[in-house]
Amino acid sequence: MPRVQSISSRVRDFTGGLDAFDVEARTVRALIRELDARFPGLGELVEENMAIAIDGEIFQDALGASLGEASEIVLIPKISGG
Amino acid sequence: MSRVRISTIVNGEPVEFLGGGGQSLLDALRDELRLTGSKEGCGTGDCGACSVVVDGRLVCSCLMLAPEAEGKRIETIEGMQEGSELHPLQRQFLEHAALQCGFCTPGLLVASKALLDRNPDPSETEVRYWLAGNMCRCTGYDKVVRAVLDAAAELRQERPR
Amino acid sequence: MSDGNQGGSKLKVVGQRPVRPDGVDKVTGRAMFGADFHLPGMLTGRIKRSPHAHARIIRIDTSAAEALAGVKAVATGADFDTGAGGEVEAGEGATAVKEVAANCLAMGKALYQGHAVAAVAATSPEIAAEALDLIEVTYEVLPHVIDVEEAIAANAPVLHDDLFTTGVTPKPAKPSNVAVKTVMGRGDVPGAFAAADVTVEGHYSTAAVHQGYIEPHACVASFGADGQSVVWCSSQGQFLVRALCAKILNMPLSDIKVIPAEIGGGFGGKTTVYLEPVALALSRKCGRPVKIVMSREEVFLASGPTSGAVMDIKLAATEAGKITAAEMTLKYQAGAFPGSPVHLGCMTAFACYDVENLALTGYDVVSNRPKVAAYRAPGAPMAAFAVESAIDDLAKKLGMDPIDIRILNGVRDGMKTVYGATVRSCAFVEMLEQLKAHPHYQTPVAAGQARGVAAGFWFNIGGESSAAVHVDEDGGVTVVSSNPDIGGSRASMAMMAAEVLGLPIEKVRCTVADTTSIGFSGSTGGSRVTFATGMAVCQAAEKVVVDLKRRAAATWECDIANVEWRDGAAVCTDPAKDVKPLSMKALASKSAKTGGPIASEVSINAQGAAAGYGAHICDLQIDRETGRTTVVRYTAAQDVGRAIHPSYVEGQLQGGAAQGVGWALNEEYVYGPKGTLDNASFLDYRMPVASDLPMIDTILVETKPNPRHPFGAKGVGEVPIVPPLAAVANAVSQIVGKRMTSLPLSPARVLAAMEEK
Amino acid sequence: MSGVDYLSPTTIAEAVKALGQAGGGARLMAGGTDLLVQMRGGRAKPQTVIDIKRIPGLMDIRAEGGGFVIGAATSGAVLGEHAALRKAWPGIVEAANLIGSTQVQGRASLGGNLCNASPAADSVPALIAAAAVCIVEGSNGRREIPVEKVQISPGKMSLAPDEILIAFRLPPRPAKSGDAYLRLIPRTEMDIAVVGAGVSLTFDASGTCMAARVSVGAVAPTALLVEGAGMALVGSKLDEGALAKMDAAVAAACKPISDKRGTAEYRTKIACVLARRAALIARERAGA
Repeated sequence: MPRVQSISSRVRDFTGGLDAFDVEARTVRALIRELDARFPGLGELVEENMAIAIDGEIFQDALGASLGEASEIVLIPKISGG
Repeated sequence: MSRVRISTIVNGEPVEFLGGGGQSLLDALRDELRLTGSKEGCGTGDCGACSVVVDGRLVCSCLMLAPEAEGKRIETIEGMQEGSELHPLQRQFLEHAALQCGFCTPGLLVASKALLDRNPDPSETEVRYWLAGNMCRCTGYDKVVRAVLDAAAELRQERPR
Repeated sequence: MSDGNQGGSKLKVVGQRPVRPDGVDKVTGRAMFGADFHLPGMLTGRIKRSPHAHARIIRIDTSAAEALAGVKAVATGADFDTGAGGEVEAGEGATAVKEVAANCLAMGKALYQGHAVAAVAATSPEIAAEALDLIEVTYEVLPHVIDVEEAIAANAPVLHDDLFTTGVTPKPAKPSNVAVKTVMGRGDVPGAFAAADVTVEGHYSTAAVHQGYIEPHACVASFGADGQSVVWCSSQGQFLVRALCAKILNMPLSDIKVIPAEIGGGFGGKTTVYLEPVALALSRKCGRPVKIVMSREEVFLASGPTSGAVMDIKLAATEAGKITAAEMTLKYQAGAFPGSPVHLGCMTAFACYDVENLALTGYDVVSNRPKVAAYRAPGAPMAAFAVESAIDDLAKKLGMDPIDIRILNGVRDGMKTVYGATVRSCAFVEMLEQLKAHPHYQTPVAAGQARGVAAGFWFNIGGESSAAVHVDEDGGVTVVSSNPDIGGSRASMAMMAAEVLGLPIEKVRCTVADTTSIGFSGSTGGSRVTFATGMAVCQAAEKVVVDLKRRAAATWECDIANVEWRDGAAVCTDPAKDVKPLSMKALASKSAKTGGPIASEVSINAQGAAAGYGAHICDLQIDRETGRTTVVRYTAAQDVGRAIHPSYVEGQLQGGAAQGVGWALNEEYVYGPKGTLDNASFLDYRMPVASDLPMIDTILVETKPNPRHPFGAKGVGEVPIVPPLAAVANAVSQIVGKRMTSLPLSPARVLAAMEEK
Repeated sequence: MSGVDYLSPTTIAEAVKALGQAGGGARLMAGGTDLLVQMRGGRAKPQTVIDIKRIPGLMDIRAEGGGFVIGAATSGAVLGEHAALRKAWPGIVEAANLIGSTQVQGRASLGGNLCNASPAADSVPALIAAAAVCIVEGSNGRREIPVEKVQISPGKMSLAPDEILIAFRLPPRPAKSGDAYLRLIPRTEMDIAVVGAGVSLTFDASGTCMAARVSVGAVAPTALLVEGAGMALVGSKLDEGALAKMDAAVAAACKPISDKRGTAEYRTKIACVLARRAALIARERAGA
């Protein structure tokens, strides 16, 4: 089952302080649905306002990406810059 | 409002315009004559983006009143190119990539030309101190100083003394 | 990508140093910056600003100003209609629209000295100034707080009644000035500290500093009677300005055309709006174009700066110098609204190093200062100041060379960062080795001087970009970029297109399009343009090549597989055909007969940006009687992937280093007891001038091109400002004989430290 | 600012009359490098600006009575190009040339620097050390006053409302004399002095100091003539004992404030450092 970690404080507000949990999903779309089911509103936050690192690569827009059985997913704030 | 008629020579051309008594030369150049090459970075004489030459002296046009220009000869960035040819300083700035955003560039060029007009062979230190009143936030000055030194060398070759 | 990441040796244009396409305009005064536009009937807009650091706005009486002859419109925050609000991607990440609006024109409260409270548009600057004096604002002055630690304290005046700390469980019952608590880490930090051979720790602080672009914010807005409006402005993103104006004024995006002016520096500070919605609101009220230009004082009071920071750090290491654990707390000023880059500080702090056990805690803290804006590698320089100082302490303690300890701990491909990314195509270690071998480092430190070394990191990003390539009928090419050119990007766009098309650079011109003339693009920032927009340019050029080959194949009546594109011409490889190559010019002149105009536009969401790493060496000396520091030699090295136009890459390194030296030595926001800014001018906000700096030597490390970019480019703009703070401070600390922990290292501070010793 | 009337009289009498008529609503302008900044920032709101640069004698340098007379509106750039002045009074010229950038040098004058009445004016300590005298003219005629008596507090001067500073008179220079001015700024250029120190010394043939004037700036409401500091040096060969006495006198005279440019403690310390260094440079220049 893919492992989801977060380094975002906004995620923590949805998860009641949880920074890591497992989610059964094979695509990012499924992941977002699953997040919304477990933590209402979190999926939307992730879809709209967050970047996702999947197995070490950061995606600013990862909706189409697929996930493996042991994928490591990190929810991170979107990165911009100067 | 007390606007007065002001007669000057700008980049070799006689020019007349109406300017306010308290208007800066910079505002007059930009707003009345539409010579917008001189820039306002601070309005207090600290950045040099508005540098022009008045009767042979390098000054900040933001620190001069428009009516003071009466009867004076003013040189701005718009007059630096010679006909269709760039001045060697302009060319060296381009070749050295001595500009990034380009906002401070007109002031730097006018000030550099004023330096080379009176000192054709400045040292790096002399260039740096002469240009201390021309702030550039993009380049760290390295390429600017090199461009001025190379332009000086080029001009010395062109016009041997 | 046809042959992704082409080898350097085959390249003809990329890697050269041609004159930039917009160069002549910029050296002759013809380039039009934000304040250079003039429209018939244009009015002058001016903004009335709060004299107080913190005050409730009881009433704004605009009647006398409106009655003044020549005044055509007066606006307040009530003229904004942010509707549902929402968020917009700005320089430091997602930004709440309502807060951007309330920063442009205050709603209910003035939160810092200089906060805009009302605006006028009048027929002359003098009338506008007089009208400002006639606007009567009744304030209830409130207690203010400037310092970040004081703002966190329990009894601090609270700026926002509805601000509850995010990231704390359970949700706090009381509002506070701490907007966000960020926590990240890994491993067993207490265990690693218990097992450590050596530890170092320190308490560090940096001052708020301004981006210091020389061009003040400027715009012209013209609202049409049918709602269709035009905004001319200098910004880092015309699409961002459009989005924010539309949301703040509740207008459809398609009714706003934003024309990007040349931009006189931004460094992140022009990734938001201050004036544009105000000018557009005024224009909407009176139907005439309105121009607003900030004074330098307004720039300092009400735009920009980046956060001052307070940081505590502890490192654990083995005797051999391997860092085993780090613990760090970062408190960053956000200014009047939430949104400091503290999360980026946490993410970047140890990104150069392989540290198994990490615990990072960040606090985003509001206080009565202008809202921070992105500044070059937002959040990273302050964090790096603490980290690189602590590593310097560790090297001293262990008697190690400062470059060696960084090589020992440096990240290599395949390692994991704390924020989830895996390190790849990273030349951090090679870069340090090149720096160590450089003549600067090999030259012994001169008597009376000291040498500091420090490293730095930035993510670099990709994201949404659009570009078009148009082939003219004579075979020349125009590249249409979607990003304002802040430091020579037209040159790199044209060069990449020329390379793909096999043309000499003189045949390729580049223009920056307005919001109606090219597809969407993210802003110029995050060191993304050469990477992401460059990728779009390459793809558009490659599509053009395919089209040209197709037309040549049709002309020759051969299979397209038998057509190659070489040096700007189609070549037939079918041995059965005896035909001469068809040049770009020949194909272009026949375009009408072969399918019509030759052009291509590409819009992408660029993936695969590679991070950037830098390391700097600074030699300096100090006047022991006055504490004044003079930088005497400086070298900056960076992992750049491949330099498209090396001169402009060097320029990024040199400019970033100069800004960082200013940050280290003299730049700071100085507040008086009433919470007002004491040094809102270039006279007293002391940025480096030409005589303050030596030449800045550069090393462009190109051993690891980014395989995800057609030519191997990595972003280069942000990294160079990260190392200098500690590079300078590490050298100063050696001369002083004790660790210097607070920036700036002003003469008085350095002298006091030398005397304390 | 366009409501402002601009006058450029060509005689002193005309200027004095205009100044008197304006009744406090006028400001005199020489180089304008302070006045225009104040007008722009709203700190000065004159109805009339009287430009004195077209008055003959206000823009030149004349050798007179063995010394020099410098027109009050003469720019720093012109001072820097005057070889004889530079030779006789290098400290005054270097002080004037430290004011602002090259661009500011093209306009800024000694008269403007003094009449802006800032305690941090660079040229003022050098002029005080040189025992320079101001030539002033108003409706009551012409008078001369020492430079150190002109400023009475920040922004305030001892001149009558219709008096105009016309010129500075520098005394004849004895043999074996030298002056120097040093200031401390955080950058190399463009800053206002955190502290400034001007020293003028005359030695006898044996290298003993015969006359000494020491002045410090930015350490009190006005630039100070520190008589005790000069007295400490007279009769000495600038040995450590004499310099230490000078330090003590300078430190005792300093009454600085702490502000964005420096703390009081730092200013006092640096005033001593700079006075010492300036004294040694002045000695070097005197050839003693």
